[in-house]
Amino acid sequence: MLRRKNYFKQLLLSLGLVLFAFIGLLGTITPVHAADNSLQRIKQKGVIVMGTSPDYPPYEFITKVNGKNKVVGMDVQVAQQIAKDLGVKLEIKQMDFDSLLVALETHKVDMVLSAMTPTETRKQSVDFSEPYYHARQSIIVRKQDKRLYKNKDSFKGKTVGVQTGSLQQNLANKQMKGTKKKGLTKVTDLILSLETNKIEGIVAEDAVAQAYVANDSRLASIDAGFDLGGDETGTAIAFAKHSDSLVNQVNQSLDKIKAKHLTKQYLASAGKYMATNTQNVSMFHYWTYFAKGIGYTLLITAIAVVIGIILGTLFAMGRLSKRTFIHYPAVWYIEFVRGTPLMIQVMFVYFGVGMLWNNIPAFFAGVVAVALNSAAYVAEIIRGGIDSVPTGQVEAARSLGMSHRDAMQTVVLPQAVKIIWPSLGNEFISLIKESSIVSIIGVTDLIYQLRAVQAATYRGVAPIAVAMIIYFIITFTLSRILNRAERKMQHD
Amino acid sequence: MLRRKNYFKQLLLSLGLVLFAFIGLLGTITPVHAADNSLQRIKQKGVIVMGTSPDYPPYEFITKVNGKNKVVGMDVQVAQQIAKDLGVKLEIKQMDFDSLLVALETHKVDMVLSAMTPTETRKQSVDFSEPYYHARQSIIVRKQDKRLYKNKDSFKGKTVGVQTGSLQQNLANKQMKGTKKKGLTKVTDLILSLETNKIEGIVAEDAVAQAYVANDSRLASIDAGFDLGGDETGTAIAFAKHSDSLVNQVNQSLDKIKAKHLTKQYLASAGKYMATNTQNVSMFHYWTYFAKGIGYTLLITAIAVVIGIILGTLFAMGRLSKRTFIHYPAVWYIEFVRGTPLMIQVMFVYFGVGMLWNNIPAFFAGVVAVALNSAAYVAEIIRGGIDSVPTGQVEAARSLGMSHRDAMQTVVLPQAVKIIWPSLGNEFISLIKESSIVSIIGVTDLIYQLRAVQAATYRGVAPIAVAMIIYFIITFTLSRILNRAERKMQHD
Amino acid sequence: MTEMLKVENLTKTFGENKVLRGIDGTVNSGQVIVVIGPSGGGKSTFLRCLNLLEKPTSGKVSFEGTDLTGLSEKALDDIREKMGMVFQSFNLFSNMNVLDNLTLAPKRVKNEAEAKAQTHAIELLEKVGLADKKAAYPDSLSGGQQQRVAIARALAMDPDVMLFDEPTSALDPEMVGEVLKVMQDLASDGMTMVVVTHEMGFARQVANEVWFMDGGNIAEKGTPEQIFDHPQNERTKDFLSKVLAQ
Amino acid sequence: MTEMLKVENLTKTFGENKVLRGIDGTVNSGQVIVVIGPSGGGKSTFLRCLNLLEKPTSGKVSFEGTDLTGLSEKALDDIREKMGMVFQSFNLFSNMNVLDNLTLAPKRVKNEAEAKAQTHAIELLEKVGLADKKAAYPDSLSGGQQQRVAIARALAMDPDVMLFDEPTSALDPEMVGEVLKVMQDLASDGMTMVVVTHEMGFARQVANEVWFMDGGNIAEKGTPEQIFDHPQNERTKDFLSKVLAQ
Ligand SMILES: Nc1ncnc2c1ncn2[C@@H]1O[C@H](COP(=O)(O)OP(=O)(O)OP(=O)(O)O)[C@@H](O)[C@H]1O
Ligand SMILES: Nc1ncnc2c1ncn2[C@@H]1O[C@H](COP(=O)(O)OP(=O)(O)OP(=O)(O)O)[C@@H](O)[C@H]1O
Ligand SMILES: [Mg+2]
Ligand SMILES: [Mg+2]
Repeated sequence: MLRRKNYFKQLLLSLGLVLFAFIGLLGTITPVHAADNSLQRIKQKGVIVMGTSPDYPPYEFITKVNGKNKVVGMDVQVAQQIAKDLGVKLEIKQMDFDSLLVALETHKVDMVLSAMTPTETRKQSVDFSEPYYHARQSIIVRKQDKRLYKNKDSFKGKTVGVQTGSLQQNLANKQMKGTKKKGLTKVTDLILSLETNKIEGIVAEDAVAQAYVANDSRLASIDAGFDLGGDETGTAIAFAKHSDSLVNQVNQSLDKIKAKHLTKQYLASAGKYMATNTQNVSMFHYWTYFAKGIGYTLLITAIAVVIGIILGTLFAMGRLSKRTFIHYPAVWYIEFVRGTPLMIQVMFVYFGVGMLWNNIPAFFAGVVAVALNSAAYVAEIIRGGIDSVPTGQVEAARSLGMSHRDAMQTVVLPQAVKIIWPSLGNEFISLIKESSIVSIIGVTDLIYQLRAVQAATYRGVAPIAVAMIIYFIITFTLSRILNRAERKMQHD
Repeated sequence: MLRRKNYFKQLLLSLGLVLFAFIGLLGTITPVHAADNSLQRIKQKGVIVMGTSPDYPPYEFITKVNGKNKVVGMDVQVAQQIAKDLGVKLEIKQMDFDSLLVALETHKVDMVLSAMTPTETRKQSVDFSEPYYHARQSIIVRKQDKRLYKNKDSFKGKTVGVQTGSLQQNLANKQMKGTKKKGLTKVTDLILSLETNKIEGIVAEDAVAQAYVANDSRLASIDAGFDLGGDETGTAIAFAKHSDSLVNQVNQSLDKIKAKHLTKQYLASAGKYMATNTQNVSMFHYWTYFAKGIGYTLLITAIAVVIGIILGTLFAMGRLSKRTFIHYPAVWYIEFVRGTPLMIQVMFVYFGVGMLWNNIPAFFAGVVAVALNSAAYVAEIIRGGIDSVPTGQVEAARSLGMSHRDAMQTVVLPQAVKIIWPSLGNEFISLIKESSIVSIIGVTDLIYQLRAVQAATYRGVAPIAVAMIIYFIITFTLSRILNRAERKMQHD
Repeated sequence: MTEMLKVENLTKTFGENKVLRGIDGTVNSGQVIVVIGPSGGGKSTFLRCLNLLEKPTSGKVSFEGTDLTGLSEKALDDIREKMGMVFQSFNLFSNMNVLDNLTLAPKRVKNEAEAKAQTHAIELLEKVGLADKKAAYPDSLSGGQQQRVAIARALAMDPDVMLFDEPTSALDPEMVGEVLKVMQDLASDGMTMVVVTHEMGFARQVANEVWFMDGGNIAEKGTPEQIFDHPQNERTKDFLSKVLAQ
Repeated sequence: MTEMLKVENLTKTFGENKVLRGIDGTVNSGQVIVVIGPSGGGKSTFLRCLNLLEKPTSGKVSFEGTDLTGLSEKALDDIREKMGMVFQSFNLFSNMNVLDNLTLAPKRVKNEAEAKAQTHAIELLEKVGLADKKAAYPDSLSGGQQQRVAIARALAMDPDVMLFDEPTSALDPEMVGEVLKVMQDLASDGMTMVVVTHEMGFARQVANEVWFMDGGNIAEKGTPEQIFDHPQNERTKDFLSKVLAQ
């Protein structure tokens, strides 16, 4: 949480007076650089330009509204209130966080709201309003349990969830000693765990907690009450230097916002945007996610099957060969691959082969692993197909004077192909399912996308169910098509 | 990183003078509470007691040395240096972080080294030495690439790795705009990605970076050079109030440590402990990990197979039943389960069923999911076995006046069992492989343990290879045993 | 000469395929009926309709005066007890030895005591010349031996009628004789029998009546002499010319 | 009467199992040899040793003066061209229609032109009475038709000798005649033939010599009259009594 710097509350409080006296002293020495016409300029323009880097929900972020990208978030609502109070229109300029202060100094923007902490360094180049929001740590709980818990100390003997590697994990480890912690990577998984009673609470930054609570009527949040060592985080609005009149005016708006506790509302509505109205829209809303996942899943499977058939044919030939230096490697390969889980093969290819070969992309590694796996199974299917052609067929061919090779090519293989193709179809169908494992190395297949939908909707089970049904529809449809094709072939 | 609080460097620098003047002023008013005999007391005792909460590597943590638990880490080495300089012995007391300061005030311990940040709140109740370590952010790179990079800005257009949800991710997102970030959950995976050239650097806290670098000769680290907004983190030693003489003496030791850059050495040796000498020991060292994983894998599989056979028999009977209200549900269940990936079934049971039933443990959920999955396949095996008993057998029985039920029990089922048991054996073997998927919900199976070994050894591929071979040995051995048993049965 | 089996206008259809197109016939007690005819003519289906292993599409099948077509499965089980059946593919229970094959149904269906069932079984095995094989499993027997056990197994239920569906056509030629011998003995003992077979010699010697089936109909019926020496129907003539040519 | 095939002290062992124990015999050009004997006696194995589909364990097999046992696979391919073989289970190439079954080997082995191969094939199909089935696939033919196609297929290579392994024992009785008829015609045309069969009528009518095989030996050889009417060997007598009894 870098933007909103911690500072020593105690220090500031105790030194507040001295500081102001000191600054006042400096102030008498410092020359007044320019006349302060900042407020006047804005009113003349009739518009106030806000600079922001919209990649920090719930403060500011981009969402699709009626198909168009729009910057939303708490900061935007604060700015809207300010513009309203000033009687001007609000214009939003997006830029990199790094460029925001430069844009202020060069008057490209009039103010910056971007979850920015008023650090001393920054204060040297820009003016700040009063902080309008202080991030706190909260604990998300189930609504019906809210009255059971007061603060972090109410969770003794229970389990709380924390995001692995987060500030909150650290806090909980240190200050919730009698409480078991369950670390998961994704906040959505934590929410899910909470709703399924696996944990009793989730330690999260207040803004995040607010967003989730606003979005899910089964949740509530309480103040964690951590001892933050006297530190606090605050967010303020930055203005160009010497904008006292504007700053003063804005501070009045901020006072109003604080008095009315509007930030809470703002966070709630930002949370709603974050969730893109998941409460009421169905999973259909996310069909692009699922469609993309299906696409990748089918693509991976199709490529893997094609490679698998080519390699599998080679391995089958190898295994059927009488030359030991071809036969045994083929046997070993087939047996080893069939004797180990695909999951570990995917890991091995991604990390192991990636060691020899720079920059192996996850998609490529996933396809290769699935294809290499499939090759072993296809090899056995092909061998089985060849074996299942009655030996009488070869003998008849040999008795006519045809060579072994000729008999294989003209009589055995064409029949074997007809025998094995339903099995190859089944292999394709089972690869559709098996390929789900590549999601562990980050390939954006259907499973990966379902997790993305979980993250976007704050709902755990619905996306799982949808993906499950999609898988079923795909495999079921394909196997029906296969069966029909097979029956048709038999009738021909 | 809560313990080491951020504070405003700039603020402190600019206000330093004023602050000291102010404190000096207060000092003249404040009465001197007690005589300072702190240094003298230590020297008389001949021992200095250090309090610490050893759960924060590389600062302090517990490791096994010659089979005994021992507190090690940078802080311990700092304390040893101090004890040596004082000419006394060092005694270490472990306690909760929360109890440390109370222990100081009640003189249970003489000093506290526990990666503690000297916050103002704490300063009200204890004295602090000068900070002896300042955490910085570093970037871990491959040793041979070290000269290519100066700081964070050298990575423009490249990819760096960050731990998902970490402070470092936030930093990199904000201040390394032209650089692609790859987020992974585990530092070990990041290290692996780095060594396999998937990423060019890893942003990590300096202490962590040092530990890894010390442990792996292929790595080096450079200062990230992040703009920390004028903040810094520092770690200092806490003493009981009014221990000026002791503090002064200790500060001298700290000056020496700083002058000689000893913390760097300390971190390196802490890193070695963290890695438990992985550089030279083989994977055999971790056989307990693998053994535990094998145990869980076999246990999950065995339980799942037993449940699978019981349920599978029921489903097979259901599918063979002529009553539609039994037949169709069985068909639907079997087809649906066989049409969806086990991975998604595991997720569904863990989260979905967990929703209805409080506190479903991961192991239980994993076993249930695998068993429910297996049941569908076993049902088809059983049905296949029954189907493959020649219809003539039933007809012969019926023609003798036996009922359908009687014919099934005395003639068909005994023959079916003989036919299916090799298939059930194969199902067991393939479940050993498939059960690897339960690792995604945190069941400590072989795959999970291999990741634990990766984490402990900082080696990526070796544990994968070892686990792969273990899987192969298990499945290969079992299938040989099965084949032999099958052949023996056929001869009987 | 009481009526044992009576079939009236029996038809059987598999999907679109009319396999039996209205069969009429009577089997009197003590009679041996031999059914001959080309492959696919419906002989097996007809035989299987007699003990309702196959459910007739229409028509009546009466056994000892009872119409079987309306009976429940349970009632049918009681009827089937009295109608032994021998299959082309033997169908011995492969999970049991010879003795158990013979005693299973008497014990389970007639609730016979183990000892009684065994004594009876051994008597029957002696009759078919296989008393020494009582502990053998079906797999270890020759085809001829298996078929003789199958006959003994059917006899163990003391049936009133025996149905044979090509009992020798899966056998090596030198084993055909031993099976036909057993059947001949059975006929001499007065057993009522319906036999589907291609063994014309057997038919000539043993049959009281020969039915020629073709295309789902009984095309011709008569004594062996009538059928073999003076066939009236064209198809009968054609069939016999082919089969007897060799 | 030149020597076409000559077998000297032929033995064949499968693992521990001595299947052929030293066979001697000569087949002269134009002769029809019928091999009879009980199941498992080694008849099929003997036949398969003649064209080296089965590699003899010891002994000599000479075809038109050449000893085959020492030849390479390639040389054997050229020899097998001249020895047609007909199997119990027909073994028509099920992925090809009748015409392709007949033309495949002439085209690929003898490099005959498509047109020539087809003309020859159709001639042969007419000979076996199946010219109208040239476009049919094996699956759609009756057993008798399949076996006649198989004979035509072997003839398409213009073999010097034809080997038959129980060509009629997988057939329904009424189809046996049509196949035996084709074989009889072939014999009348002067084809050298070695026929394993249980059709004693055929043996009597067509064979120049009957060999009785049992337990891996040729127990008795002679004209059909000698073997069928005056068998000398005890096992021959026993076998014939069983087979001819019916
Ligand atoms: N269960 C069945 N389902 C569908 N068709 C059947 C079934 N059983 C027999 N048929 C058909 O009924 C017809 C007569 O069959 P059936 O077995 O009664 O003839 P068959 O006279 O016994 O012949 P064969 O001498 O070959 O045993 C055949 O066309 C066969 O395909
Ligand atoms: N490929 C083989 N491997 C092992 N044993 C074999 C093989 N082929 C045949 N045999 C054995 O050789 C013996 C003779 O078999 P063969 O098929 O030659 O007898 P047959 O006289 O043709 O009998 P049938 O009349 O049943 O066809 C049998 O015991 C058989 O089990
Ligand atoms: Mg039949
Ligand atoms: Mg044979």
